[in-house]
Amino acid sequence: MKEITYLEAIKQAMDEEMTRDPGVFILGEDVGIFGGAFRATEGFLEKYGTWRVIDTPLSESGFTGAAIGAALAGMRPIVEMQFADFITCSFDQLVTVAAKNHYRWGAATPIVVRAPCGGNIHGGPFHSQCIEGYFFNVPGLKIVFPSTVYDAKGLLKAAIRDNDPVIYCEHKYLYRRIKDSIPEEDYVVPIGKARVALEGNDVSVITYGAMVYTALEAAQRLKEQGCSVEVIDLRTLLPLDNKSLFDTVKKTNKVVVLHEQTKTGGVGAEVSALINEYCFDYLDGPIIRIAAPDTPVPYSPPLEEAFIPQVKDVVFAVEKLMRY
Amino acid sequence: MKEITYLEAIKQAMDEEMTRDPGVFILGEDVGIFGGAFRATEGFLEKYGTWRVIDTPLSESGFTGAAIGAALAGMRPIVEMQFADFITCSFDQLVTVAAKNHYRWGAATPIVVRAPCGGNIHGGPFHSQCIEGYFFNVPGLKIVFPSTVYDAKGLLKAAIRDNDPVIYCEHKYLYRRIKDSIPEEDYVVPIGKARVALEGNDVSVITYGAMVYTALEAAQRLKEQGCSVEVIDLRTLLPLDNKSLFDTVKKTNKVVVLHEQTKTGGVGAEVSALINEYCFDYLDGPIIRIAAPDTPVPYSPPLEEAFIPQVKDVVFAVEKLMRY
Amino acid sequence: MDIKREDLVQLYYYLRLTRRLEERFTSLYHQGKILGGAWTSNGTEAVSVGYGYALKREDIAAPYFRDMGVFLVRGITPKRLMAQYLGRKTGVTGGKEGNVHVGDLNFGVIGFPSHLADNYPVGAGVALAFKIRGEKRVVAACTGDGGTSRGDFHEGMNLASVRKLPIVFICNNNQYAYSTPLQLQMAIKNIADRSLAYNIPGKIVDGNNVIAVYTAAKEACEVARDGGGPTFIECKTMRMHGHSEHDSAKYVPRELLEEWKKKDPILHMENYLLEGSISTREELEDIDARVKKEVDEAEAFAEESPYPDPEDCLKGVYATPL
Amino acid sequence: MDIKREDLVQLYYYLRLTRRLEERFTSLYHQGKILGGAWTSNGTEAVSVGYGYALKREDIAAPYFRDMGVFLVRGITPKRLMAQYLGRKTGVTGGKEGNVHVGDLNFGVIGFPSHLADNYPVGAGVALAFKIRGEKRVVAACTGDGGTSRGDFHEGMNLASVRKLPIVFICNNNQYAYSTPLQLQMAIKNIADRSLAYNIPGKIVDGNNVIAVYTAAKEACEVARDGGGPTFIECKTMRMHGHSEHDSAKYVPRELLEEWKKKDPILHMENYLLEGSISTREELEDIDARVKKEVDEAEAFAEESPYPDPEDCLKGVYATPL
Ligand SMILES: Cc1ncc(C[n+]2csc(CCOP(=O)(O)OP(=O)(O)O)c2C)c(N)n1
Ligand SMILES: Cc1ncc(C[n+]2csc(CCOP(=O)(O)OP(=O)(O)O)c2C)c(N)n1
Ligand SMILES: [Mg+2]
Ligand SMILES: [Mg+2]
Repeated sequence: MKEITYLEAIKQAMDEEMTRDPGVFILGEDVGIFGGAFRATEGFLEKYGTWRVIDTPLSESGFTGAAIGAALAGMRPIVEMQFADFITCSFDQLVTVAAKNHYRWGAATPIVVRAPCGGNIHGGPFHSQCIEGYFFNVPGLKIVFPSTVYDAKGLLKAAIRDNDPVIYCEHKYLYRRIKDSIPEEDYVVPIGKARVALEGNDVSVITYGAMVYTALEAAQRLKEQGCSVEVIDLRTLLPLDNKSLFDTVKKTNKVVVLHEQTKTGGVGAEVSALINEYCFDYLDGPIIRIAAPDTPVPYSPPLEEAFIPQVKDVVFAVEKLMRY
Repeated sequence: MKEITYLEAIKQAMDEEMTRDPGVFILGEDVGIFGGAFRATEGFLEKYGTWRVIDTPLSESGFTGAAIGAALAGMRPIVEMQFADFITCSFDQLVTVAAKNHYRWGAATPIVVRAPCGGNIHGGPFHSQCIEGYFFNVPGLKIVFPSTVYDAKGLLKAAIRDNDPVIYCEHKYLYRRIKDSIPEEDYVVPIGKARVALEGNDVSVITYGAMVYTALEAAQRLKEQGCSVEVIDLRTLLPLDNKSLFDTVKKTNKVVVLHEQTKTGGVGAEVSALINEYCFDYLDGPIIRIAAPDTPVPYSPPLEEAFIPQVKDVVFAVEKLMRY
Repeated sequence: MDIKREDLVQLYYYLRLTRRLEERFTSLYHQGKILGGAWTSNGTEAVSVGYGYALKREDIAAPYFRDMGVFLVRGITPKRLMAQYLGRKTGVTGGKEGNVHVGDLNFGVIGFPSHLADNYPVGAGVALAFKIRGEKRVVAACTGDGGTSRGDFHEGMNLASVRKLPIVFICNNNQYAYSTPLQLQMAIKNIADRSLAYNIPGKIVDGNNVIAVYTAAKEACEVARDGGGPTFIECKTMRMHGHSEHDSAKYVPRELLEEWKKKDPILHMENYLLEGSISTREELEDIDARVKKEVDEAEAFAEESPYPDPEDCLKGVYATPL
Repeated sequence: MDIKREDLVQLYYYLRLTRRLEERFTSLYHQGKILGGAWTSNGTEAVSVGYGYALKREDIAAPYFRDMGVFLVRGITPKRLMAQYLGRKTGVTGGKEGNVHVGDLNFGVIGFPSHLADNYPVGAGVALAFKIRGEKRVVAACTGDGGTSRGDFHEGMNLASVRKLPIVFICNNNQYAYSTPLQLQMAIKNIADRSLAYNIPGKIVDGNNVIAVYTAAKEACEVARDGGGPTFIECKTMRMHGHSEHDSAKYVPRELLEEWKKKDPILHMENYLLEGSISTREELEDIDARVKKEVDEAEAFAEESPYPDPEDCLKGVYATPL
């Protein structure tokens, strides 16, 4: 089995689903002629034609709305945001229309919105954001965020086959930086299931996205100090996999929550609150959140480095908990 | 001193600020000729003219953007959303432009966005939402949510005079239902400060908006059972007043967080996470969150009642904590 | 266009039904039986009936909130609509939604999401699906004059025009957006001129003449069905009630209402049918009696229907729950 | 319009400065010194220089990301811009923002927020402030052809037209939005036609002719200043580089580039100045030498400038911190 990148996994998932199901199509800016700003749809136009790989006018609300309409009419559209940051322009369509269709009047809206997100690429405030926080308080949406090549493919396939609107966060930093060999056969990674990225006994680090690698690196360092860290990769952010959260807490009794999204109102707050509410008696120390500070994502390298949670921050938090 | 309503307090705040400062003006749908869907600006058009009380085309993004531009040019616009629910249409302008101007390039954006929100008025999914969750993960914004007549006026004045974009959540259910007599002199309620709505010793109920009354009623019932509840009214949601939170926890050691906003990713999650992180050793039991379920706001009365947190839910949670 | 007698009579029936049903909503609202709010299309019924009737069974409508006629024409019964307004389990949305927020794909009707003009891109997307699949189906999306100022109007129209999608965009220009008159909404005289920005043909029709609306919509549907792309139809009419039934609309000059009252769409159609000897006074009275009965029965049905169970609140958030 | 010699020479100077400065950005980007990305206005400099120069000191510009000329014309120095691109503390935004995301109200320049056309309503708001205060000031807001498909374009234009606000809307029509050609963006031939939807005069100018852009913008400014309301100016030009400096733009036909290359705005202005004996080869060479020196100095300044301190990351979120 050949190793492929995270980006290639995304591409394969779309390609295979488009071949499997004629209802699947792609729309967004520059997805056709150009093959996408990150080349996720390279060659698709030639393969599937201008009606299934649609270069849209620059209009996120319009093409997201159109995806919703097409979904209501029985299609399974994949919307590509050129950068996740531009999803603010389609907030209304996603929150007002897509998220509430099924509850309000019983109509399923099977769309996938691919959101290339995250920093560490010197993109500045508008090409680096994590956007899960905008949608995390919106019932009716699902949000997934793969960290591995395997999950990137399996979760995207699951998202495409799912009957609800799914925001698929893909981390730009991982696109070409991680590689893995994955099964040739068709598989999906079920939405709603977290994953144990590393087994451990002393402290749980609960995280997702590119921060999984930060957690793993911290775990490696801590191992040298004799501390056994369990790393949980959430994979699905909405709805959260409570059971996996509670299982790890019951095992380690100490929790660090780590994410690249800004701290206040982040996914980590919910994770912390859930654990507190349902596993209080298992907690041997406070739940420490490590997240980006409450600022936009700055551009200049020293600032961006200060913004993005670092391995040393995780090590520091775990050490603090170990002393607790 | 004459008693006035919550709505009248809002009106007075705007009126006085417009008289005090020629830079203050109002724009939105039907704020002029009609005096606003809820009559918050009745008589303003006659008093201040068509250039300071602006009936806009139906275009939330456009007039919010225009408010931002006017603010950059030295004005202090107040934007009225007809219902908070329509703020989804101006999400991009608020999150992309207003929230980040100052950090990105040092320009203050003193706008106030009035968002008539909340349920219990049979408004259904699009005329009942609490919208603070959409903006709670957005650094650069401030969010306030008064529950009393006094605060409605004082916080709105503070918001108008503040140099940052402030989302002012006003609860429609309270508009004409609560009355109070307030000082005739000019006063402000500082942004960023919570309030002890009721002193107590056994359990803290941390809440805001219309739920303050639910908490107070629950406290009343619990008092009869000999339980002393402290009710904290957050007033400012972003940024949170951590000190007030921690003070009450250190006093009572038991916490219920209550809000009308849906649970997952709500303000309550952050409150819980903060307390857990910084007051862990003071906690004598789990932090229980009472919030609306993760659904849109349903229309039919039995459904809406099931949706909105009730006094009995608070009583139940406090009782549970008392047994802990 | 030649219109069959039975179609003309049906158009009259739907106008009447829309009017009477909404009048009943108004009175139930004032009795406190419809909670929250009630909006009617009073005076503008010819728009929704006309364009609704122009669609074929397999077509889809993305109506806005003054399109009661569309629901009725497409076969959603007065009973289910009444139960919807009264928040009952038997309502179109089982109590989840209220009043005009009706959608049912079994009848080819997309639920209106309050936020005006959101349905323009959504409608374009339905049309896109038809085009991708090579189906000869059409979608009609409607908004008010107010809605044409929203960004989604622009993005929906533009997308549809670039891809020549089979869609008919309708605008119910009833002179006001709530209290806001046209001249505070736009600097153009005819909303149809908005379509110049997209190279979409912009038609203006008498929105109080159901035959005119029907004919224009029907023609536009056929153009769209044949691959000719979108049409925009501005229906000039007048909102005769307040914005909602609690609004006395003092901001509307009385003379304006007087003037438009003479052009009442039902009256207009009645005269047309009688003067052209297409129908008889008797037949029309029969229709009205039938309509009244339907509305009475609908009310009785709704009143007898149960409310949803509180637990229903938690159901249906996801199509695929986890 | 009569343009003074010194203004003509200045226009040439700014064209040259814009080109050379951006060429330096390109080369620093390829050296890995500018991180993230670099966008230039190569081939379209006459647009930003032309409309920027048309503004008075007290006016305000809300540029988009191919408007380097505006920054320069309004007095933001190459040094500060270079430091901005290199992420230094001495950059216009102190390292918080990158590259073209420049704003400084001291120079009447509103920071561009990436999201195209967001600055159209924002610009309208600036104009609204002028109007409310009765000031005789004007704002110019610019976007690309791509940006005109966004809802905010529509909402900004519409609002400005209803209130006759003192604003000049500029569109840099450089034929492409990233890889997307005009015909996939809109069904109209001239973007200026978009303005028909608002009863705003829509002008078309040769975007490679700085005098034409300047003249049209200047006239529109005076109309706006005198209460005549907005104008929309479509500047037809061609993006001669890739979308950003990493993009080879293979999707652009070579012949198209060849054709436009002949119309290079600097060449055009050079010929105009020389053929009309307004300037001499010597003077233009002097200007170019001065420009080169400025760019060299800017680079040296930026390279020597410190990076911001990590702690700066936490500063400046609020104007009024709590
Ligand atoms: C995006 C949005 N903003 C605000 C509202 C609140 N609102 C409901 S109806 C209305 C006026 C609508 O005017 P128009 O489009 O002309 O339709 P009409 O009511 O006249 O039929 C407004 C402002 C809304 N529904 N959607
Ligand atoms: C709302 C939004 N969506 C997507 C992008 C990503 N993007 C950056 S530039 C660009 C193309 C812009 O085209 P145009 O407006 O013609 O400007 P040009 O680059 O040609 O000058 C796109 C899609 C963006 N900046 N804003
Ligand atoms: Mg109207
Ligand atoms: Mg372009």
